[in-house]
Amino acid sequence: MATATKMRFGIVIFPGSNCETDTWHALNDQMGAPVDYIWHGETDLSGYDCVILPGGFSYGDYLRTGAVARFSPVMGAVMEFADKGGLVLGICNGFQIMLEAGMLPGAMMRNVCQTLVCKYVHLRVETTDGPYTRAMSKGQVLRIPIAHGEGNYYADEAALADLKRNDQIVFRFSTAEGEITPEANPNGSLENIAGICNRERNVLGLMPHPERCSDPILGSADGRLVWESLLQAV
Amino acid sequence: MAIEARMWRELGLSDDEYQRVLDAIGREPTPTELAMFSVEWSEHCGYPRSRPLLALFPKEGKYAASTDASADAGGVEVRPGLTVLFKMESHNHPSQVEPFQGAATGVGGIIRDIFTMGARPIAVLDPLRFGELDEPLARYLFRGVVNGIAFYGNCLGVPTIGGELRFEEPYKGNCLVNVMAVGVVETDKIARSRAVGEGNPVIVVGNSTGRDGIGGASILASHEFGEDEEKRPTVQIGDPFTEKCLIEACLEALASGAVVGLKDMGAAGLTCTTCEMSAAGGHGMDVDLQKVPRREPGMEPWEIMMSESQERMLLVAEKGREEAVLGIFRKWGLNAVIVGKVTGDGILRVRDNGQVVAELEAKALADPPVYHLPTEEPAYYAEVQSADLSKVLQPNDMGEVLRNVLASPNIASAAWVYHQYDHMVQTNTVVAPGGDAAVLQLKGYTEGIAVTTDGNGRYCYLDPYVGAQLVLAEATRNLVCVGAEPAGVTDCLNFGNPEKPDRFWQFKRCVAGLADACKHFELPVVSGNVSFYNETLDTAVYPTPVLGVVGVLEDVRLHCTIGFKQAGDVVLLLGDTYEDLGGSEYLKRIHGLVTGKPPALDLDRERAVQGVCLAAVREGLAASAHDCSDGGLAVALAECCIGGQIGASITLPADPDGVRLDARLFGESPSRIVLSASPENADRIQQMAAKRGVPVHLLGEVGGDTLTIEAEDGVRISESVAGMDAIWRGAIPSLMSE
Amino acid sequence: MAKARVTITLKKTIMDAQGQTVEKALHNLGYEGVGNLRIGKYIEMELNGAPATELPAQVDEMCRRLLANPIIEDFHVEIEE
Amino acid sequence: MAKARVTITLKKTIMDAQGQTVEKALHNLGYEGVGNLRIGKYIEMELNGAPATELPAQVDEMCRRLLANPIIEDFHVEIEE
Ligand SMILES: Nc1ncnc2c1ncn2[C@@H]1O[C@H](COP(=O)(O)OP(=O)(O)O)[C@@H](O)[C@H]1O
Ligand SMILES: [Mg+2]
Repeated sequence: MATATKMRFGIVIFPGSNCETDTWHALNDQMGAPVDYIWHGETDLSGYDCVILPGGFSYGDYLRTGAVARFSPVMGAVMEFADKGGLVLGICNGFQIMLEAGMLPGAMMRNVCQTLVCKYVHLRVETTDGPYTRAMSKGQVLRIPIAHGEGNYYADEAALADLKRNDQIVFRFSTAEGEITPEANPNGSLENIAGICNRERNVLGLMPHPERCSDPILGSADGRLVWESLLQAV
Repeated sequence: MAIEARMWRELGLSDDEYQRVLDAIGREPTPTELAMFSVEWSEHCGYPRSRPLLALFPKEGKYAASTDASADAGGVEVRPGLTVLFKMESHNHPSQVEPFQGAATGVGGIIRDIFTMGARPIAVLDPLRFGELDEPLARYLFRGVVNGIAFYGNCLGVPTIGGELRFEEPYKGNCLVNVMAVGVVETDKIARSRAVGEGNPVIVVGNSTGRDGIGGASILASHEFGEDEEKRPTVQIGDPFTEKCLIEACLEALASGAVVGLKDMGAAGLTCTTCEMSAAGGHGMDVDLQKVPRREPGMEPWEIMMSESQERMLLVAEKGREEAVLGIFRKWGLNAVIVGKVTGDGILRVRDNGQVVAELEAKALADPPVYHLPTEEPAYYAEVQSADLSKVLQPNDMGEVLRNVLASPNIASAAWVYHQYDHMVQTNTVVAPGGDAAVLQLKGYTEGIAVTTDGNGRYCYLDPYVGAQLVLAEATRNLVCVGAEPAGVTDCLNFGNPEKPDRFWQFKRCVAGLADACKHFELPVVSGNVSFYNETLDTAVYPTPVLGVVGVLEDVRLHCTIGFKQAGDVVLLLGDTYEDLGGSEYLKRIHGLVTGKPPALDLDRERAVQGVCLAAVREGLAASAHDCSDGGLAVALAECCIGGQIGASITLPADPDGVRLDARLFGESPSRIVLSASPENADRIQQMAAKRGVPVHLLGEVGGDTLTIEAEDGVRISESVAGMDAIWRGAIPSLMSE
Repeated sequence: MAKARVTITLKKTIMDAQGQTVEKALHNLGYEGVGNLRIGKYIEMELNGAPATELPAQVDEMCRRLLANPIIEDFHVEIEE
Repeated sequence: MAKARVTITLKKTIMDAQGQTVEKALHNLGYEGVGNLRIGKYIEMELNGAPATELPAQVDEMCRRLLANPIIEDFHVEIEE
């Protein structure tokens, strides 16, 4: 168990979120960090160091994933919080909401296979620069679950070049050996991208679920590295 | 409007039943009342044909069971103060018509049965049956059903952790889509589906009411208004987002303490909830249909009373605290409208536009007639029972047989299905789908639970009594393999037309077999569902009781999986092998035969074998455990190899009784389990088995990248693990890509 | 080469949960005049080979067989040469 | 009351995997002449209150803000009085 920390986490609940308790459990029960839930109608985020947009199907993901949730009252506050340098982590649906809100570049499309894919995959750590991966090493391979129907990340050429230039690609889907191959790509995403951060590096969105592999009994504890990185940030 | 014979007949009431209605209320019913009787007394709601037989099921076992007949689901207490509730239901007919929505709304309905009792839904399982997968219709239905379950279950954030896949000709015209849901609740917080407390407000919550699923009632309208069928879709559309909000809002409302009773609107919607909550509480209700939120103008009172629109609940709140309750639903963006109040007179009074359109004693509605239907042994039965399987020729190349059987969609990996389901959300899934049973942790407790569903229509067709017992044996065997002690059973009984005596004979024999086996295993049947009339053009489905069984792990960390773990581990077989070819997958797949007697089952031996396996896993002695069932020993060994990505060298036990080689490899004798363990632990397991009088055979050793199986006359099977894996994993995806 | 445009919508009497959610979102964004919003599918395709006179019947058949489910959906076909 | 019909399609430069799957299925059913099939969304809604002249701009705005994602999608609006 991690030692007590001053880092305070807030997990936003949108109608249709369904990974908020899992994330709470990982942070609180597994890592010993203080966590609150934040209802999507809230607009006051003072007192938090890190705000998490959890996985799920906000507003049923009707129309497009994240399209409706991004207009929730809390999102204005989240963007302001991010602008001031606050840490914002979007997991799966949270990542999709961030893209819709323009907090990160690009858009999410339906998986090429047309179905939701739920399974363990491998993820190569592409950068350790930033608060989310500093407890990892570059090139390290994590074993971590995904569960999404729309994780096919897209950005146009200019945006992609930008991401690369600024070292904003944080995770890529890879083989167990860390190779980036089409077979290792579960959803067709551009260049196997699984997670990106903003230029300032305080906002991260990723499709895989670190909260689902933070308790060793679930088959992997690699997700703890994300939390450990964050806890080091204080 | 005067009631005419064609109206009650069209609604499914017999002339005798209509006479009973007249006797019960002492006057001619109104159209709305007639509609209400027709749905409450239907097989779907009232079980008039199956109820007398269902009474045979035991209600008690080692784990304290909650089996309140008026409740939506039942359960077992898995540790002091903590109850796991579960139930299975069918959505067969809707899925045959519209596979995606039929299956999706099936998930929605069974989940409501769980949270209506105050339990947090923690798992879904989906046993499915279709026609042979090389037919386009079967593929269309299969894909649609799986996509529908994924659409609904994934959105709810309830993991789908198990199920079954069977493809057989008799399910061609009637697919079986059964769905089981599991929830967890503190025992003293189980919510009740009843209306009590005169003056308490009655509240409709959730989606608006439309003309969904009221096909039969069109007779009432067309009589007067001549409206066209077009306007009355019988297919319901699922809205998982609303259901997700409904789960959260209902659990929050129940936790507030201001809710007196809650019931989900499933079949027969408002009729069923108003009448059954009133009857269960010994009270009445006075409701005004004009207040019910609706999505279409001009709905008639009987349409509102019969509508099966999804994602709705009926709630009775404590008078004076209704605002708090309404506020919770509003916060979740849901409709919540007071439509009436609880009364003390036991009368269900329904008003519309200031007129009383129904005024009935709730008890009268909730007390359907009971029928004792005739039975007759089916014509085919004597023939299959006396089939002589000794004439079946044994193939030479058993390796080829193994490859062929592994490619059968009834045996092949179901990963194509369960990778489309979020089976990890809620972070409790310790053993994911793909094993004998799924294992869930219960956060905050040492204990865990395991869940499995099983059915075998082929066995039950060949011998319904033995077949049903074999299903229970297999389900419980699956649980001990993961280290769980079986604790309680739910069932979904899928049969043909009960009014045909040969079909009802199958039903009666299956229920008897199941009841006897449950008693023998000291397992309560806590809930269940009956689905009759699964037949078209005189072809009925195989008699298919599907069971869902929940087991308890004393310590969830001490669980086991099917894959071999380590080179050098010893492979053991618990139990003996007999010449059991009848009803086997081998016989069907290789020889095109569905005949013979299903394997004989000795319930004492089965329990003894299971006892050894459970002890071996609980004491941490077993490295892997896998039950031997469909496909026999060769398939079980192949699956152990594939699961562990490692080979094994096996020598079949010497066989004193001269059982034929194909039966030794592919026969489906029950009461057998393949274990692997380190040499020291294997010794201890063998001693344990000997002490309990359970036969145990040393089969060989784990290692290498090939499965070799040797009989007296030499190696008969030698297959690479990678090759078997590719066949087994690729079979369903390749059929589905056609 | 001809071009077909197909729109597929849920039958009017069937609740469109997705449409309702989006309508509510538009109201929240200030577009209060929006009503009865329904969401369906739009499919466009090129058609080669078949004689122009047969196209309407052919696309209609595609809709009934694969593209739409007539039990719950209506469809509308437009063909453009 | 006016009515708006909106079609939303993936930009031409973006591969439409769903469209390709459906196209293949149509080929398998014997409709070999089908090509370049693309699947999008169709939205219809009623518009009340606003003056007719403002409607095109208003629906356009709805599309850009919510109904479509301009990074990957094009949209087309038709308004009918
Ligand atoms: N096959 C069965 N075995 C045991 N109990 C059954 C069976 N069928 C129905 N029941 C029980 O009868 C009651 C009513 O069943 P049902 O009508 O399916 O419930 P619901 O009203 O929730 O749809 C429930 O308690 C259910 O568990
Ligand atoms: Mg129920």
